[in-house]
Amino acid sequence: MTIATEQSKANAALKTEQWMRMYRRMVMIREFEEQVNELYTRALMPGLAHLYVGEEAVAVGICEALQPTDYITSTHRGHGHCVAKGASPDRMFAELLGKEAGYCRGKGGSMHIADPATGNLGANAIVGGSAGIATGAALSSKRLGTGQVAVCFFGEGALGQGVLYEVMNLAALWKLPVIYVCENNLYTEYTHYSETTAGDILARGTAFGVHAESVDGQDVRAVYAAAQRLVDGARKGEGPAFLVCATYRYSGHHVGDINREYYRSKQEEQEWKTKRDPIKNFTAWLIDQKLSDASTLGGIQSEVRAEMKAAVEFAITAPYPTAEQAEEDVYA
Amino acid sequence: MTIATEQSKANAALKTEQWMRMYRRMVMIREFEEQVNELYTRALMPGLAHLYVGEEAVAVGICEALQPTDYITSTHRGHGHCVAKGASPDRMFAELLGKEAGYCRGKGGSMHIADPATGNLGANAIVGGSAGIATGAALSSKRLGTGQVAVCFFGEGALGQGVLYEVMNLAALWKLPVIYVCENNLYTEYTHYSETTAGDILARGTAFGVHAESVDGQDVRAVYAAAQRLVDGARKGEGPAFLVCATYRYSGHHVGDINREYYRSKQEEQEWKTKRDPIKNFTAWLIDQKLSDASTLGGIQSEVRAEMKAAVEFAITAPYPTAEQAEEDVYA
Amino acid sequence: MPEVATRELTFAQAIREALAEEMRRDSRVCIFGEDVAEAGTPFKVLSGLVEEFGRERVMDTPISEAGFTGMGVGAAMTGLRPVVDIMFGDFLTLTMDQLVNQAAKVHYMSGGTWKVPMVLRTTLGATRRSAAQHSQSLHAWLSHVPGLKVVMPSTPYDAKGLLKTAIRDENPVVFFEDKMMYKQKGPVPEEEYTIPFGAADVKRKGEDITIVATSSMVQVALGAADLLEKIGVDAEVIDPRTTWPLDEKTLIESAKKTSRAMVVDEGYGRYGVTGEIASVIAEGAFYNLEAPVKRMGAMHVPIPFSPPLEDVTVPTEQEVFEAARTLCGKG
Amino acid sequence: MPEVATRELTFAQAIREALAEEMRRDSRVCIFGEDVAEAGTPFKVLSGLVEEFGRERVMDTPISEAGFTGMGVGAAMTGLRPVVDIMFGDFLTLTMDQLVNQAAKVHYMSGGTWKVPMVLRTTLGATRRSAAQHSQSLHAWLSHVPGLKVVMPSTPYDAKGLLKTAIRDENPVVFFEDKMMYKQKGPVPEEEYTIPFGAADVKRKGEDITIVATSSMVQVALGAADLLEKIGVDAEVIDPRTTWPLDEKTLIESAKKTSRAMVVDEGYGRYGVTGEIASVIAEGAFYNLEAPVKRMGAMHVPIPFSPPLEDVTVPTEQEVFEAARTLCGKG
Ligand SMILES: Cc1ncc(C[n+]2csc(CCOP(=O)(O)OP(=O)(O)O)c2C)c(N)n1
Ligand SMILES: Cc1ncc(C[n+]2csc(CCOP(=O)(O)OP(=O)(O)O)c2C)c(N)n1
Ligand SMILES: [Mg+2]
Ligand SMILES: [Mg+2]
Repeated sequence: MTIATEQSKANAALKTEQWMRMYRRMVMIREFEEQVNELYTRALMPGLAHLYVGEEAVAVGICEALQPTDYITSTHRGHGHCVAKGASPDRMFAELLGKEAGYCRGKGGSMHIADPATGNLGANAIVGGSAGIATGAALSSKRLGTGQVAVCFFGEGALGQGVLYEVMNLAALWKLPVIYVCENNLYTEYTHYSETTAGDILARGTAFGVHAESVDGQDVRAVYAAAQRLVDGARKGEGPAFLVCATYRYSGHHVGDINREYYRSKQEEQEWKTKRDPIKNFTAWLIDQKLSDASTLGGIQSEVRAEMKAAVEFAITAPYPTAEQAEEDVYA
Repeated sequence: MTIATEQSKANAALKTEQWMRMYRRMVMIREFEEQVNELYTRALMPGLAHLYVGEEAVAVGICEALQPTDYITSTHRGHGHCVAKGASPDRMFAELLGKEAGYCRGKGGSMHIADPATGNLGANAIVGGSAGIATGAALSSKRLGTGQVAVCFFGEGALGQGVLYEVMNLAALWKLPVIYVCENNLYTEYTHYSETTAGDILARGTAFGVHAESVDGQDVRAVYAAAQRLVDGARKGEGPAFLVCATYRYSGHHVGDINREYYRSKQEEQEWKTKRDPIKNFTAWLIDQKLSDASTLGGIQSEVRAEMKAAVEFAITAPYPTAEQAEEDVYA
Repeated sequence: MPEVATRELTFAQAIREALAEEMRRDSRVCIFGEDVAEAGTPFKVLSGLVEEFGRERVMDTPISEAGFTGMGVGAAMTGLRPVVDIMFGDFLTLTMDQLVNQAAKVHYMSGGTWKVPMVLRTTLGATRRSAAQHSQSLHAWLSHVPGLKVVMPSTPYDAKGLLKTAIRDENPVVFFEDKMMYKQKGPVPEEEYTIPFGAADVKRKGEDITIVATSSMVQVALGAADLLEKIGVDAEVIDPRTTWPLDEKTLIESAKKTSRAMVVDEGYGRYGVTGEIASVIAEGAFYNLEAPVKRMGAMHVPIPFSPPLEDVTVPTEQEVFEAARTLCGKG
Repeated sequence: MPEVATRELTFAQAIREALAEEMRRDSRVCIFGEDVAEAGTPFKVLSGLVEEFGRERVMDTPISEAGFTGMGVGAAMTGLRPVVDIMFGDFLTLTMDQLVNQAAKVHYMSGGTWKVPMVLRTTLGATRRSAAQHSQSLHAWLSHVPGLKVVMPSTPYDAKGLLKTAIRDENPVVFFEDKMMYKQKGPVPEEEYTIPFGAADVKRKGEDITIVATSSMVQVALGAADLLEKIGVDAEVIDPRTTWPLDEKTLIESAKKTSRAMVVDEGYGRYGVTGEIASVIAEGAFYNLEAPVKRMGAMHVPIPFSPPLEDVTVPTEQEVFEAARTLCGKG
């Protein structure tokens, strides 16, 4: 065996490890959201939550291309981004239940999970609200020469917000290492995006000097490949990029959005779920490529489910913050 | 003589009349601004003013394509738009001096002249601040079926403001009769637009579904031709348009901006003034085409100058509002 | 309330009825905002309107709060009577330029020639477990701005009558609805009526202490008044209904009569509505007051998500009761 | 003021010196905004900084107030210490979402894990003949928002010391400069110093009446105090310097001592700073006050352009003098 073959074998092993990590992460997100929905139906969760089910390949494909020190900003539909960037489910669930052990000591809840340890600058409940923050983080990276890249996740609804274009323009002018990742899941709450989005989505990047491309957001390998390329470019100083991911949310806008027929058909939902499920299709590919097999993958699924149940248990039994804590953390 | 020739002769006469009106309007704007500058140097004017000298062809070419009932919104550099839409200089000067006879009873000043009689929805001192207003006026026109068109004038500096893209998107979605006229005079205050504007300006319209084109803003005939086409289209229900006019302001950002060498060269200024002066070039064309002659045009100039002097005199001697008027007009 | 035939309507139904009546009366009235048409907003306040009035008059917008608020200004200037829907009051942050530099100033800057008959409906209020960006009560900002009128209904009856007045007003009006109140029921007359701006409503007559309360805090104050009654304190509860114009006279006269006053408002306690109203009373009733005017507002913190934290940030019945008792020297 | 070697600097020079010193001290401090580099802003406050620190640290932006303020938040969270320049306070309307929903809440919402050490410098003040969209004093809005600190210097000395403190603070700070004051001169020590937030400064000691004045109104109040002295009224003039944190104690103690108080602020009189401060005093010094606390702010109108109109919208020396005289029963 030549050294080259050995090398390529090692590479292949590494690559397989990576695919398996991506698989696990996608399953984690799905199982996490399953639990969230259950917490909601069991009336154990305060308020509402926006599930990421169906969109797992976007967060996982992107974050796989990032270093732990790279930054992300997230949205109201943010659990997937947090998990993909490496957050631990127990502290996430604790946050969703408003417990002190949560990432934000219970102050943020589902829509505001933030975590310096994984470069997570925070989810944002203002649509488009984190575009400035992500771009500013990229400015820091450039000025301080740290080589970090910032990824700004947002739904296609944020294309309605002018601030997005303001910061894209700035990012292009200053060649900042920021990737704007648009998760086009076709709907903004209860309205199809074609009713709220004129013109051409990709052109909304290029018009402001930002390199733009689109990708099948249900294909984790495609997302990862695009992300790797764009993140590398950004890190090398080539400036910002805009990546539009075609995806779909399986559930309602939030856990309480049950009757959806007035804005989208069951058939449409069914088609995405059966034909374009990111986990199902990735599973098939892994087996087809002989990188794994059904039982291994099934095992991971069971493992993850147990992990999520334990995390939920942890959160349920964790104590609430005390009332006095309401006045803490207003000022640093 | 056939009827057709008669008709075309009448058309030609009408056309000539129109050219002469456009000429007069351009001269009016220039002479108006001349007087403003003098009021400033004589310390007769409260505050500052932003002169439109050099950009006359834009306002005149556009407004010539509009009906009196059509709407415009204007900017901090708005005198030209007001004159072109038909405002009377005496009430404009009165406004600039804060007199009660002014268009806004002295409450608005240079940056807020408004006039329902000529469809002028008002100048706006917030860069990009009138984009929503103009688009809303187009919405009224469409819903009420009045056939009015709205023109939103703005400097290329307003391309930095996100709200512009928000309303362009809406105008495209709702097919509203609004024309966004970008006066690209190369500078935003003291900074060249290339330092603040990434990507492609025209694409900033098309990306949002708005038809976009550019025109030589120093050529009043070209501006008029483009405006006519776009205004006609908008009136017929073809939706919004974005017209970028290449132009130049001869003076400083405002009357007090005298030393400009740190942001642009005297040579550059000189070149625009000598080679691309909209009045000079239009004069040459009128004479060349035998539509007029030097003495007629000179006569108009003298007439207009006298008119402006009289208007200034009127404004200087007009009374101020009384202090009690400060509390009037807050609520309708 | 006038003595006429009434029905029980929810707060949301009262709002919807006001809109429907005004839209029938005046074809220039139209609505736009996010998910206002078939969805009828996330709070379902507008359900049914698009079916009656069509998509020409009930228009879904992109998520562009600044843009479509600005369009509301322009539309109002030129013949429509738009009702702009801003889903959460927290998003007013995005509309401030359009509301404050444009809508509020157009009439004045134009020397009285242009008018902006626009209504901006939005929400306020916490305790919905929605965290810091979906729980604010930012009405103080708008009350601070000359050129705007600010309305804060506290009952279905007031909501309907005030909204109809708002739509007919020739000025920009910001209309705040407490989102926790949408399902609250109350009597609403069958017959048409409107309620003038600048007329405070005495929600409960009393002799011992004046409690001025706005919007979401009116029910809290009335609850506290019941508790106070049990300890022999007869509280007068006054709802200004509009923070601008403000009915200073009614507030001052009440405080003169009772000699003690409190102001309860769900906005932040600092630099907000309570400061203004307390000052008006402290100045107007100075020589009659037995004690300083007591102010209660939201705790000076971003609204936290966690229920036990969120619950302590907003004045409660019990807290109002206790503060009133102390103020009356019965504590 | 400490007894050290001083020079006379203008307000603008003091600001510039504070920035330059902090930029030398800490390479993370950077400035961005419109026309801040070679132009040094339209007010020329920043002239010379780009020459010393380069375009990497003094950055011209497009006209995108919301965008670059948002970038300030993100940059501050990740290691820079940005000083964001908003040319006119009126343009704060465009930044409210970034300031209020983002900057002010990041620390709290993240349970104390992220910080936003950002300074936003902007202006306030009328009488510059700039009309309604370039003359507002909107500091009350920001003072209403937990998570922000709000600074309002009234002298070159205070401007420099407070700005240095602002830059070193770990929180978002909004710093208001009166644009009419940029050329005003005053003594500034040669040596480095900072001024803590939340410490009011007694600009003039007095026994008969407390005049609390902010920013542009401090000189007006001092002028009025001179006039009052001539009729035998000894006024104490207090400048809170920061509206948040607010040094309530100093204000209340002074009012207790003098038994009469006025609050003068250039923001709108309604639902603004005067309401808060008057309420704090009316509550804290209730049993010592001989008369209601008098409030003076800008007239409740958009600021008009015409000089004779504009001049009556803002409190003047003469008006403050007369109000104080009346309050002291000498009118
Ligand atoms: C500024 C702002 N406007 C409105 C909302 C209410 N809202 C929350 S989510 C949402 C739809 C967002 O759609 P999109 O960006 O496509 O994200 P998705 O929910 O599809 O993931 C809206 C309108 C908000 N949170 N912020
Ligand atoms: C929102 C806002 N930001 C900043 C300013 C200050 N300002 C006034 S004019 C101007 C430059 C505008 O440039 P441009 O739009 O190109 O118009 P021009 O002056 O060249 O005609 C600026 C920055 C303003 N008036 N409004
Ligand atoms: Mg979506
Ligand atoms: Mg320009």
